[in-house]
Amino acid sequence: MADDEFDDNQASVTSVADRMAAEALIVDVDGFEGPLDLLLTLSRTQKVDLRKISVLQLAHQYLAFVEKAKQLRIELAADYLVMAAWLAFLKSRLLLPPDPTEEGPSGEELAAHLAFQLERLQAMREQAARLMARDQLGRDFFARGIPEDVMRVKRVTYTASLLDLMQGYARIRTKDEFRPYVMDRDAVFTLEQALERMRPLIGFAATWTDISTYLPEGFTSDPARIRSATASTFAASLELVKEGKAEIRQEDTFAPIQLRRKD
Amino acid sequence: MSDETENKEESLFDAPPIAEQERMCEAMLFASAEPITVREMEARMPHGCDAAEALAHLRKRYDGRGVHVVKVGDAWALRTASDLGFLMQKETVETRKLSRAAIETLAIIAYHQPVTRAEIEEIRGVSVSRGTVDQLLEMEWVRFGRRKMTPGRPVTFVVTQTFLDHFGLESARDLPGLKELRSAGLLESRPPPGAMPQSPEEGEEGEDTDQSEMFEE
Amino acid sequence: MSDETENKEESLFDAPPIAEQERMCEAMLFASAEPITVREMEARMPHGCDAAEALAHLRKRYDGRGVHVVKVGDAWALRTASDLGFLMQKETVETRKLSRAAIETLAIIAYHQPVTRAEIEEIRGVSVSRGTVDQLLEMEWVRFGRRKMTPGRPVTFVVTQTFLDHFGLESARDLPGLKELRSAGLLESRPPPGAMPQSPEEGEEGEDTDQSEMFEE
Repeated sequence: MADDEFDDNQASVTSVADRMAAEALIVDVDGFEGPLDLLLTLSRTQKVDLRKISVLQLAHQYLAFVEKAKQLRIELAADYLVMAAWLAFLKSRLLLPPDPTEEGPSGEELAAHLAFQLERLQAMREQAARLMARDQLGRDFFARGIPEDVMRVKRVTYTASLLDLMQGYARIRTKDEFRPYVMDRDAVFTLEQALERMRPLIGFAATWTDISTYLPEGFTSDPARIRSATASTFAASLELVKEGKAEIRQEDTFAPIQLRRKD
Repeated sequence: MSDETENKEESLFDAPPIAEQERMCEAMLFASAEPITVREMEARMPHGCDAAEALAHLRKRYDGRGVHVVKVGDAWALRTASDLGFLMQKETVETRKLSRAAIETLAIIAYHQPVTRAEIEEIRGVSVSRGTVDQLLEMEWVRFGRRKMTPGRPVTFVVTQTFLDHFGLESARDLPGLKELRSAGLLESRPPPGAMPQSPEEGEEGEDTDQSEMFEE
Repeated sequence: MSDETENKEESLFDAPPIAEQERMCEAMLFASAEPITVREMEARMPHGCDAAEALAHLRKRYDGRGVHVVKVGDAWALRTASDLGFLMQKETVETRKLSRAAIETLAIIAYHQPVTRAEIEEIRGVSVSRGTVDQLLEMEWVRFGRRKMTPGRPVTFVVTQTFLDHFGLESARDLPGLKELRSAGLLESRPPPGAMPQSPEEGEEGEDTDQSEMFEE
């Protein structure tokens, strides 16, 4: 019986044909479009109307399939394993007598929903095939071969596609997200400016000096400007240390950061 | 032409006789490879013409001929009879091969429209790859429909006139098997048991077009 | 070629009736991208057909119609009747791509409507030339909305029904949001993790639908 081919009991795989069919499924695991597709394929072995399918048996087949894939060391994608876990849960619900105190849907409800999903997928698949089997434009029937969109240009119109529109918007908005505040430039003291300012000054710093003393004029009162200048001055200090022109230290957490020339 | 003019004295330029209007529609349909709407035809025709009526006559005239007058959505086109496809090998255009995923996604959009990406994924049981929808959008077989009035207001997809034209459908209602699928409940979006029902947002009533409405017009 | 003459009566498959041959010629003339010769038609038709005769019938059938069967050199083609040339006028339009500035301006209006010129400039980061907005107004893709209740009561811009028709949208709300654009692969670059989308502007309360709120994610 085809139903048995995925039985836990390996001995029940009788004929060569059955075994080959089983292995074909395994080898073909890449060919499946997800766990639902695999379940649908497995359900065909039951050779019954999808409405009468035994979900319990199907769960059984699926779990056997996953087991076998493991034995053959085939890596299954995560969603296959999620489905396996869910089916194992469903199987236990279907097998055990219902616990009246337990909340949530019954095993039968869950099984019915799975059967519905399979039937729906199967139906869409059939419709897809019917759709593609229809007479098609450019293959079975044809449009005008010599359209007459002729002659003199009377008027110029401008056009754009939806894609242009969306990409245009995306272009603006991403730019926006990367450069948050263009108009606040005057409150910003850049790293370049800080470096330019500190390079000549560092030569005179023979003793440890608080880096806050390096803040430029005009950046010592407004909090936003202090923040910006402090950040860039600190970054510039690190740059100078990296270049081997200065040393930096901090006695304690939140203590002043000090800088001096390296000789 | 003159006999028609008598009873409509108000209008300075009367609409041409219907036979003439029929010729006009015929010429316009012949000249275009794309379907043309009644509105567009009337915009090009002399004032007072009734393109819909002219088209009805024209359609009858082409009955059984090598070329047919077909309705595509709310537009009209001329297409060769499909039993003569064998003569047109030279004209056959090699259409891009669609993947199985793309074909299924297309069918789901056609039968469940307007449908969200999440719903497509729910039906197929796998995530929809980016390329799949892109390809269908690029072929102009699907387009964005209106947003669903569910949390997150996801965008939806619907099929286009180009899709209808390609598959020789007058409207999405003419999709094969639509009625059977609906009566079998297979077009319902049924939440899994125990899941929270996704109720439409409040205060938006009347704006939501659900699938059945879409097919009714 | 030779056997044709010898055993015409023995032929298993007789040539189709002339009415059928006429249909075939009609379909071929319609679909072919260039005029076709009698010989070429016969080569495509079933054995024993007489395309010349079928064409003579077809030609008569189209006599006085909106379309004529005409001879082009030694080949045949269908052409719209010359007295109906005026109907083809609408197709004598040159379309050009909209400039980048115009597309961006249009996009901002669509996504943020109602939006003032100052707001457009703030979002784009460059000033909007008068010509750009004029062009969009002239195309009837945007129009003036209600004035903003802010100092100076600036005019706002909104998109039109013509715009929605052109882009195949049912409403501007159906435009995909940034997140959806990104998942559809329309955004090349990703923002740094944790970057917040810009929050909609405040200030206008009441029944005025603030478009930007629709795009909050």
